[in-house]
Amino acid sequence: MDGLMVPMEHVLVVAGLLFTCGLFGLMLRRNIIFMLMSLEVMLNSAALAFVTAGAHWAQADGQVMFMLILTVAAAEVAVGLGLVLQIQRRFKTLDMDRANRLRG
Amino acid sequence: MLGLSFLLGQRRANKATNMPFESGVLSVGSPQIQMSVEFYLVAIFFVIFDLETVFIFAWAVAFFELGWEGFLAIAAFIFILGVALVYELSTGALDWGIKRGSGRHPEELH
Amino acid sequence: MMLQLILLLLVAGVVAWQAERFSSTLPRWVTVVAVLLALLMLIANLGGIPAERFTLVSYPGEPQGWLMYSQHAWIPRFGISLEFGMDGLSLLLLLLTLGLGLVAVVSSWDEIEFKPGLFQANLLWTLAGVAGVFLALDLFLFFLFWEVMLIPMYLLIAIWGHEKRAYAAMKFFIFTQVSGLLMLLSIVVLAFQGAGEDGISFSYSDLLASAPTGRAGMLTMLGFFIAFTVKLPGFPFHTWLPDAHTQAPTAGSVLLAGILLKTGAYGLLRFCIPLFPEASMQFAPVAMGLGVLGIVYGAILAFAQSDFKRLVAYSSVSHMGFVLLGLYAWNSLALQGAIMQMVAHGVSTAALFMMAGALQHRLHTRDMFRMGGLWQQAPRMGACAMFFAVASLGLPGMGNFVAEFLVLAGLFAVSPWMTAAAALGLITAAVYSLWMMQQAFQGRPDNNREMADFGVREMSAMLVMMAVLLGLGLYPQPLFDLTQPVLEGLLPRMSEPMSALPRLLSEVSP
Amino acid sequence: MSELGTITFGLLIILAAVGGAAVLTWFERRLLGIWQDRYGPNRLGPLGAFQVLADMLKLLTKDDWVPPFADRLVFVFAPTAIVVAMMLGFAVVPFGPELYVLDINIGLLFFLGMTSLAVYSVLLGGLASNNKYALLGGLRSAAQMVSYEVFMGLSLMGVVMLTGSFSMRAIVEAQQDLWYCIPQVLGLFTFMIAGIAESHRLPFDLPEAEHELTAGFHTEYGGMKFAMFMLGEYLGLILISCMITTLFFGGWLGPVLPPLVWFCLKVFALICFFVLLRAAIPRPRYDQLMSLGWKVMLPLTLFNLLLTGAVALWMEG
Amino acid sequence: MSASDFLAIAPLLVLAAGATAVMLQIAFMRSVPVTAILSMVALLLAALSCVSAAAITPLQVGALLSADQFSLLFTALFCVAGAVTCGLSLDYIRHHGDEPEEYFLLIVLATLGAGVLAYANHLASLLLGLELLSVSLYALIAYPNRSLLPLEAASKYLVLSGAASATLLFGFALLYAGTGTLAFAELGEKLGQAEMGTGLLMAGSAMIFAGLAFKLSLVPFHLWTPDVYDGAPAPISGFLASVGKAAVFVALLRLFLEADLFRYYKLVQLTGLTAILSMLAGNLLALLQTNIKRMLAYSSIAHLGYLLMVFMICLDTGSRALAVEAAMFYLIAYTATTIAAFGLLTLINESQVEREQVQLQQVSGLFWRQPLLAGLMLVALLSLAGIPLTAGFIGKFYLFTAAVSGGNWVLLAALILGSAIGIYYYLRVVFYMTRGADEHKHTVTLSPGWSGSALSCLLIASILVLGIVPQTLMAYLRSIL
Repeated sequence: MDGLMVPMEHVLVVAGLLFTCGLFGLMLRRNIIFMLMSLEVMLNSAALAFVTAGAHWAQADGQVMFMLILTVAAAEVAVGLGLVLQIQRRFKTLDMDRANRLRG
Repeated sequence: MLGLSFLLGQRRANKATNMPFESGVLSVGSPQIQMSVEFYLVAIFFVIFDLETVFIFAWAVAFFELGWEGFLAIAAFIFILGVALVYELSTGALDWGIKRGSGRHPEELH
Repeated sequence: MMLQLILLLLVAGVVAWQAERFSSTLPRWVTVVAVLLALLMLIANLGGIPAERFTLVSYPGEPQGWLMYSQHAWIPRFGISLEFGMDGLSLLLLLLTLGLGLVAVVSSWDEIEFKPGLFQANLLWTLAGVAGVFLALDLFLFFLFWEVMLIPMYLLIAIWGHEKRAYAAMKFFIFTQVSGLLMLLSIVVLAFQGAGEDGISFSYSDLLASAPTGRAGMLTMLGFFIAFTVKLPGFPFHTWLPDAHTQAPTAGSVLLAGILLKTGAYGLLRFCIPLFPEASMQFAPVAMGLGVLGIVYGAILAFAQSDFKRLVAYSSVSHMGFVLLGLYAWNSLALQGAIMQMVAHGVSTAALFMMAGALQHRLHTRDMFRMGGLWQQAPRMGACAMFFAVASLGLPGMGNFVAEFLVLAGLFAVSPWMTAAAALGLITAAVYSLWMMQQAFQGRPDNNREMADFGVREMSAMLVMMAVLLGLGLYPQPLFDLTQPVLEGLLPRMSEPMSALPRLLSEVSP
Repeated sequence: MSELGTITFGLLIILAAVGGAAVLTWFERRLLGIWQDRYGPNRLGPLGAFQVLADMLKLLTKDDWVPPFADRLVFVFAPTAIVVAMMLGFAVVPFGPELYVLDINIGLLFFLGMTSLAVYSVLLGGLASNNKYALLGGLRSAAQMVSYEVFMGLSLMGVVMLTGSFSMRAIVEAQQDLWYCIPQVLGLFTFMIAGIAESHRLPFDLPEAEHELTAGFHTEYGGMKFAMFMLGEYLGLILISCMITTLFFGGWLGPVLPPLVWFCLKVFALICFFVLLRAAIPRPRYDQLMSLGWKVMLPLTLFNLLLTGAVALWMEG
Repeated sequence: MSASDFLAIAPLLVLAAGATAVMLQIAFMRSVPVTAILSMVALLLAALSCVSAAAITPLQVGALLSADQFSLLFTALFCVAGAVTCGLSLDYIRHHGDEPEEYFLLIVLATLGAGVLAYANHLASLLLGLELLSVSLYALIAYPNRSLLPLEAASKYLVLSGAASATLLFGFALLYAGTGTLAFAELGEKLGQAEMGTGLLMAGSAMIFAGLAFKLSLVPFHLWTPDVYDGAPAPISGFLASVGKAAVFVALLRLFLEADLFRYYKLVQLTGLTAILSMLAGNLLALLQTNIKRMLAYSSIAHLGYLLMVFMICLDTGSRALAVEAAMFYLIAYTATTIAAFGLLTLINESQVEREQVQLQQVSGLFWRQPLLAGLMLVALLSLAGIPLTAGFIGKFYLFTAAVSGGNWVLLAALILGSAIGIYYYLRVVFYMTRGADEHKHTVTLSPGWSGSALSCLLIASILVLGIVPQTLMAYLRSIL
């Protein structure tokens, strides 16, 4: 059943740690580029978890999900970068706290 | 090799050495220059298209197993990819310099 | 017929609204014609009913018990249908509604200059909603009309009201809406309680058969009770009323006091008590206590007002306390009294609000301290005011007297102690009514003031109302005849649980 | 092969590749000289062959200078990245039926991955230099590389489809009857162009176009670190030639001569061809370069895929 | 894939083909009216194709999509909503964006995403639909390029929604690790016999719930909502609030039903708690707003709270069918109503560029100057408040009925309390609209074009028809369960 060399739980823990790193990065960084990067880390940790689980069950599903997540992440980043460009041009800063004009 | 070079290399320092090299002309302005938007566009296109290729890779390996059905599916996929490419090209996303699609000069974009 | 009547009023509303495009007086005529048409329609249809039907005891829950009955499919998914039924009680209240509708139009004949078409439309829509409330037998449908009549009323206050109209309209709406939601909850619970194999039903007759008992019954009953008491208004849910009455335009106040309050009483009589005999019996002491409190509290606060309209509004709280008392005493006498009070109070208060409107229109104030000596300047007005003031305080010969007397008489059989407390209200009523007369109409007139007396239009409305009140006071028998079969149908349903009421009351009295 | 053997062989390959790259610097200049009717290096040793050694010594003794305005760590790391990536790329190349470091079932993907790593090298080098020209060069180079990388992978998919595997050995063995340069001529063409652009050889050396950008992303580089970039470029050239040989020209396959010899001969021929290209074709404008990639080559590879698929399925029945 | 498979997913295919066609059209000929009409035709065709697809359902298409009446109903709803949004923004976007054509393309794509969500009964398709929807929305929110606020709103939404997606995905991965399957139904079976630590599965489902709660902007994951709605262009706020939410809710509902996540009592209780918090907090915070968009944003939080009650009610298996039916009706009513409310904001902001006119004072006296628009707003607000004769009332009645049937008294109390608070702020808008026009200077001057007027009438009619004669829809909803 288990197609992995290491126990699945260990890898899942690593993925969880990565996810947490990303989450903290997202919350603590104020520069939108770094926020996007943290987002990527979070998405990829999920992808890692999928691949691990897929290997554990010896199924291709995990890798399929991995590819889908990659695509999704790419799309998010593509739009994100477009926004970054606009923000840089209009606000002259990438600091999200300083670009805050909406109340609340 | 780098280490060897570090050991063997001569040390010389003068004022000019420590300045950015711009063909002998003194550097003007900050190196943090505003890049042309096309570079970002290319980056974004790459990200998108490179991922699309991943799906094609997956199909290519299993090409004979998937047969005509798979072929038709990937043909549809490539068709949409092609349409996206046509769309992007026609909007002038890759035209360095004057934009064709919008009929406006790039300065207006900045 | 009943559906058509409501539709007539609704459509007439739209016509009146659009008539505004052609002339600013046209909408009024549309309203008058529509209400008269509705009255005509009602009477014409009544003519078709054999006379003996009016005296037959009508047991609720039996379609043949109604003078008129109709049912059309609507939302079978939840067993909801367009079920209407009319008995003597609904007929009486319907007549009151349409009659006061006419009064409302007349009272605001030239008060409204801003968007008169929409004003009349809202008036008509309110009437349609109230008519629906009095006629609906399906509880969902009842709730629908109950809520729907609020919107035109809200607009009447919010658009054409006085200074603090936003606050008043909002308060009115929220009070009634929230209590309405509680009622909806109760209605749904009730419907599920009686759910059979063929799904749930909201029909009155079906629900009568399946009243929950015990704690569930009490809680469900409370949902109804709160909704109706808010509308009535009973203490302590009355606080919206002085604001709404004061801020509403004259026609709005007339409708509010004359008709909308009656929907609460009607709901208690038609739904709340018959649907939950046991719970109502257990709750009766509390309800009656609230009634007494309302009478006394309303009267005292009425006395403390300087605003003419506010005074009348608080007097309504006091008067409707009698209705609450009468309903929960639940014997033939008290119930007849309560019904009489509904009609008499409707007419007398409507007249007083019309008076207040007329005064405000002429003097641009409702403050009684800034009035005084009006009788000399406008004798017809003074006379009318005097008449309705004494009617309101319950002078023998008027409908109000008969009503209050009957309630007290019926109540005495149940609880002498409460009767005594309620009678206190009668005395205070005399005080504030006469005080009002004195402040506004007696005393030295302000000579700098020019004031027109009542004209023909206003006088004729007043005279009709006076006639009605006198008629009710001197020869109330037709009204009793009309409602007696209804009460006879309702009373046995309750006779067993309610027989325990005096004992219960004696336990709580000191 | 034992583990130790693999390691030894790997080291050998690395040495050979580096040596080859070094010789190539001299060889290219000689060849260019011949084709362009001039001399090239001809002073040191026979035919100037010792020029390599001289260059090497010179580079080693140069000042190991890191600009004070640069990002130090990245500045040093960048040139090594490209060399390491290219060297790793050699790991999956089968030089003979039994001569390889790694035979993994995703060999081709591994190669593609390694070549994409090269883009980090130039981009980081350009960024770390903190110099306008270097930055522009780096960006240009990165844009160019990523543009061409998209269809580089795609152009190989025809081969993968016909073989049904990413394994390099499997691909070579599938060419017993017919080299893929025949059915996959479009693929060969596009891959070759992509390969040249990937290693930014002329005519696609826009990132380091001397006329516009002094020296592009390695403007601020000198000494051994500069040499690393150059080494990377030449390694890239050899690697691409190896790949083309493997994927399209039957790898080690060939009559009479031993497999390794065949392989080396083919690679050598290809290298000569690339040098000839450098000598013969002018450099395009940057926007022309990008248009070529996106507007011509990418659709062409996609077309190739569909064509290959349709024909292959047709013939299969 | 057989022909019937293609027919079953025809709406999605039509949408995809429509998007491709629109893209080609933009590539070769830029023209706003043509693009708009093409997009609307594609959306309406997709809605129509739902009808023909309905004949052959239910059908499982591939591993990912389940074509049944449920998915078709909502796909059709989303398509119509998308078409209405296109129509409403026709004049709006011309004033707000430089190249408005892609705007319509993005709406088609977002609708496609919503459709996929409605069809999804596999985690992969759920992910795809969700992201197609979200990514299109990021771009749509940022669309008006003459103002700074949309940009900020979009970046906020992007970052937070991306984080939510990642959380969701991680949750899926944990579930997958625990069960070895991604299909909803199989997931349910495996969960029943899972040997893996339930800790893994609990963590997984909690993360999924958190992710979806964020997308549905439920308390305490709601903080982004007012800012994003405020900054986004009005028609897109409407689309986001209606289709964006409804699609996610539909997918969530299907996930819970097919995988029978109701067996995780604690998780369901969590939804109940979230529902109560959302109802109360949403309504209370809406009270404080003078900006209509923010008010509607908070009110949408509350409405999703009402909807979420359904999960608690579903715990009672006897009431489950009724609860799902209630959710479906409520979603339809809510979609129509929300689009109407934001539609008004769209129509009154057609030519406003920098800051949209959404303060309460700015609709002062609208009733007298633009009766049609004010009527639209009035009907929408009454429907949101749940006043009879509107679709919103029937929806709320449904929830009432379901909750009573399931005996969820605490939820009902919160619902009543929330509705009570809600009435106040909805009516406040009505009051402002009925004020004398001369009381404020900063009012709106406008006249909607024919398309705006026609759509307003359509929306008013649909809300009223659903409120007055709901039986047809009710019978249909009941028949598809």
